Amino acid sequence: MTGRYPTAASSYAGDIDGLILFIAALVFFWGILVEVVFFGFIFKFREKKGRKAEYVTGEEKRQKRWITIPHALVFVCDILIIVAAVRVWVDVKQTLPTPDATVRVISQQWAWTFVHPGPDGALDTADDITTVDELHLEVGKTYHYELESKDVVHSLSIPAFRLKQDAVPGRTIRGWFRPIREGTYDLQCAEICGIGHGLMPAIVKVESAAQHARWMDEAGRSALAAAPRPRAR
Amino acid sequence: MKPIATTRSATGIPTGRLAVWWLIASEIVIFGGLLASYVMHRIGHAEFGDYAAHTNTWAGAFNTLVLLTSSLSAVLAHEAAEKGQGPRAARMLLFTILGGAVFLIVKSFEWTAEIRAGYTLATNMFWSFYYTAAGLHALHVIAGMVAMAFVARDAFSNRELQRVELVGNYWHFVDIVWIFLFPLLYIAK
Amino acid sequence: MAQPANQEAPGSGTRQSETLAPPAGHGEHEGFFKKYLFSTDHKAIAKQYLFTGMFMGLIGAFMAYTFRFQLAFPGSHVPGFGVVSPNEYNALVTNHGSIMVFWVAMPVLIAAFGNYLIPLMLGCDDMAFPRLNRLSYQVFFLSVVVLLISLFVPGGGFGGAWTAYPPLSSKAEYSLTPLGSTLWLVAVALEFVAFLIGGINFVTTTMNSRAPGMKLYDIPIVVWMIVIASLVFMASVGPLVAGAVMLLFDQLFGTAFYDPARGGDPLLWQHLFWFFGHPEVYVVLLPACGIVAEVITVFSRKKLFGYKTVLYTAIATGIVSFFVWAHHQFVAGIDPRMANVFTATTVIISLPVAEMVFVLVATLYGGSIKLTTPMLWALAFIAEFIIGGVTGLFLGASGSDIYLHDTYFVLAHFHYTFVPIAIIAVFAGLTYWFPKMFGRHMNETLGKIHFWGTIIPFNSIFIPLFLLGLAGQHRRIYSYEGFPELARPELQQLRIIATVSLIVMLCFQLVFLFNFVRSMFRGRIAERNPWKANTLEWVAASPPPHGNFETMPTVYRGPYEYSVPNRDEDYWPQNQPA
Amino acid sequence: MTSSPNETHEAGPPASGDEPRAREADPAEHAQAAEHAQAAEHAQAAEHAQAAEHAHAAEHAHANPVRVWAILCALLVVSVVGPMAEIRLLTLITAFGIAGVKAYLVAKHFLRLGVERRYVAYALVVSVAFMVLFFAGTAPDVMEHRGRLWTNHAAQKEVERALKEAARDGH
Repeated sequence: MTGRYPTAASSYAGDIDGLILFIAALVFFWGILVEVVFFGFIFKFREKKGRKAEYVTGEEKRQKRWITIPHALVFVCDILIIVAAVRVWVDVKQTLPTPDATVRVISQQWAWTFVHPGPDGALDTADDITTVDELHLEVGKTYHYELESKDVVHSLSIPAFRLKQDAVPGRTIRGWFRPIREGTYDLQCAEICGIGHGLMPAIVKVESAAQHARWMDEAGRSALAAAPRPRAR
Repeated sequence: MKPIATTRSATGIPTGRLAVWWLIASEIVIFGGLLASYVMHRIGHAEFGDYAAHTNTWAGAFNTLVLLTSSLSAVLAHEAAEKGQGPRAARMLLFTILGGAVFLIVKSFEWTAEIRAGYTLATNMFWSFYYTAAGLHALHVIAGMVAMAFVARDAFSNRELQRVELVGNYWHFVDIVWIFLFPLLYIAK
Repeated sequence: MAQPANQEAPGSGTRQSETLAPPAGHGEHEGFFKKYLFSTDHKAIAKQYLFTGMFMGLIGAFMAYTFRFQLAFPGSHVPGFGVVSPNEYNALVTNHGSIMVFWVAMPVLIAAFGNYLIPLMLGCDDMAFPRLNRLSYQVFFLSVVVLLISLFVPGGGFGGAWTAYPPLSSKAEYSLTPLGSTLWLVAVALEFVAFLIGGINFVTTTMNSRAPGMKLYDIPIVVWMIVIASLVFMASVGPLVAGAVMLLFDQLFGTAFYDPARGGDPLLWQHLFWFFGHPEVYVVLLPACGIVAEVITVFSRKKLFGYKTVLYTAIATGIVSFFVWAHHQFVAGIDPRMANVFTATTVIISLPVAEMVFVLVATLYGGSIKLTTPMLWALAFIAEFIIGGVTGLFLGASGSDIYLHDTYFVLAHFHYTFVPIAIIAVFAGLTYWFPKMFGRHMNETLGKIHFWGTIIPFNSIFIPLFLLGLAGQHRRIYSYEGFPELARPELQQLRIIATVSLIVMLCFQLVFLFNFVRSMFRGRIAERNPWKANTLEWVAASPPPHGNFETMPTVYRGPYEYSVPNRDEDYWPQNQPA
Repeated sequence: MTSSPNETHEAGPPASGDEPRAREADPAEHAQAAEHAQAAEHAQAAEHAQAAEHAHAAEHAHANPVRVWAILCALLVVSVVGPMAEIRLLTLITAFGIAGVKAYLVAKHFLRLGVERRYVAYALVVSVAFMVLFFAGTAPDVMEHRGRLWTNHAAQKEVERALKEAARDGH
């Protein structure tokens, strides 16, 4: 997509963009076709002196064809869209690839807490690194996320990843992403969550393996000093 | 004077009765939404059974009997109205109102005992559903009683006799709701 | 049934009562209050709904102006309002949404047009239950009062979006608007009650009170649409009424229906809400399509293309609309497997809706199209609604909804449906039936100025918003300065374009208000049937007196017999004997 | 008419039973009317005749309401006694199966749905069907506490806690 749109920074961003383009192609075809016919009719059948309108009931089969054939074609397009949409959906939301690491995302009014697994790669151990409003990821790795909310419904949205998932209090919702492009991206809350809803921005930092290791090292030392206790469930 | 619109009947069903049917249809979805939500939680939450054990089955059963009986008198009122016997229809309606009153009195004793025992609206989800569903139903009972009082007053002087059937139909619907509330709230333990 | 109680069944009276002049005690000799405020006349009640809806529309428009101004120029002083704080911003967007759906679209499209048109088009003197009708408006009016109070209570108006997802809406410590949320909820519940009462009245009247000779297929499409919409509303709102009671108890008595900490489930509300919320879209769409069908047939002098097709697609739309609600919840934490089912049903609903559009376009074929103001509005409805309709496919398809959900794309999409429905179609209806309602014509020139002044800015408001949505801008944020990806100047320019267009569009509404009020008193006097239309309301005097018709009409044919071959006139009123 | 908003209060002039009522136009008056209109009126007349017939048949076909009431009472006893056996299946059948039967009896004989026009019953059934639809669409999220890629910890915890508490109370 053009520069106006967020970078496609996750492995499935391309699939979702492709789906949007596919639907756009079908929709533009139909939309423009109907609009052209529509305006054509208005122009062609405008009031003229001495010409009386035709009497067409639209009940006869011959006339109905003008409706039923486009109707059948729309149906075919519908089926194509459903198939394409479900394929993307199953890949992004319904199945989990094997992860390299799992991060926990905890939303609350009005901040994001991210629990990174730390060097040992496992959550709920002493070397977990907890950050606020800043998520650190290594490029090319597959992450699972565990999304939780402490109070109201929030929504984890990373436009560059084409990822969106509501966080529902009381539930843990799992999903995945694989960042493929280094950079710093916006992370937003996309579900209204009270007065501070607009003040809940966070950033996602996708780093190279070396950068990520360096960050983990630094953060781990300061985290150990603060001695975070493993999160009890 | 009624407008001509009220007195026409293209469907063959008198306008008033048709309206009551639609009223009942819309009430079905109101109670339906509440009960569907309750049933979902009831199946998902095994502990509801333990909470339900504290409800008074006998009071519920007695109230079912009362409502069934009041429905019978509403039918008898309708039959009287069909024969043009206004005063008899009115008496039958008064008997139905009495049934509603007995229902509410039993209910209030029941609720008093339960609230004394510490089971209030906010105790837990089961009791929330219990009071909400039964309370919504009780409101319908009260509304039915008020409507019947007005209809009975007219019926005594043989006026607006078709309304006897209309309130009756509404009352039977309230009865049917209770028929489902009774096992849902009292029996399934 | 043959009981004495049911004297109302036909066949027991004399024919004279059909032709009686308006009953004594009605009509001209009533006092002001009786005539305008406590009237049981369906036309008076329709006007009450119309004016209340227009008044609420002005409030909703002012809210839109305020928060659009804040978005274009964050933190600046909004003329007429002041600096917008985050909680005021939330309250503004929440109440703008609620007002435009519940207090503008519903009362104007269903209640005002329904009340005005149903008895007139069916050839009867009033609704089947005039006093129930009055009660409906009174409850509605109460809901307006409660809503307006809710905006000014301590803590501010409710700011949890018109969807009111708990726990934000159920707990004061989260929303920080304890009074605002409760009053908002009470207002919505009262509004539902008003429309339930009204809906029962509409359905019963249409089923029972039709003029002699009017068969089911002789009912004008707009009446059908309002009836189907009332039925869909009636069947979908019930669970939400129960849900609203549960939410109210959560707010007031500390019950745990939606409190996860005590076993409740916030998702239950979302299901209850959208089980109503999605059919609601079609509740307002269908009457709008009906109005457009009436206007198009009259001004192209054409029979409606496939009357039965339109009717059946409307019914199909109504039914299918019950099967699609969870597409609003694709990413809301529902089970992902369910999303596949709801994608299929959602995309399939494009079939009946597309068919409806095809039929309306096909009706133009071979016509003699006269571009009067009402016709311009009706055509604009079709042109704009096509855009609104096709963009819905991006959101109904689960895969692309992951990205577009809760962005400005959604917002632009539903404004491209709702504005044609609640604004454009309403203007079509108002300008078309104005001569009947007030007995005078509106000014055509001013009408056309207003039309172009509304349609052009409308597109330049929402096309930028589509682009912003594609750029990932999510909704209900009072300032995008904190988001580097969204704070870029080229996106800010789009926001400014949208806001300026909105202000232009609102200014042109003053033209309409001026034209409307002036024409009511000074407009050219209208005859009974100025558009040479077929339906029965044009048989009555303009404006019709209490009781509507001097002689109750009998119906001989369908409503769309225009340009019938071998006839001199190109129209053939429904009540004219062959 | 008064301006009282109280709709249940009948304040208008009494419409007594023998007051002449309006009715549909007499078909004979429109001998020259279009075929269309005539056909419609015939259809209406036929409808009415049918309705009258219905009602007529109903008066004889109606079960004695007292007998229906007696059956309902007997069913009530079964629905109370049945669950006492504390067998889950029996409870379900006696409590909910019989509730269904009772509702059917009331609807048929007291509400007289049996002799009402068919579509009324259909409309009511459709209302119920929509609620079943709502249940089917909602239950996978609300009734279940664990689904594909999500777990409702809070609900699971609440069930566990409450069951433990109940066990402690010696239930």
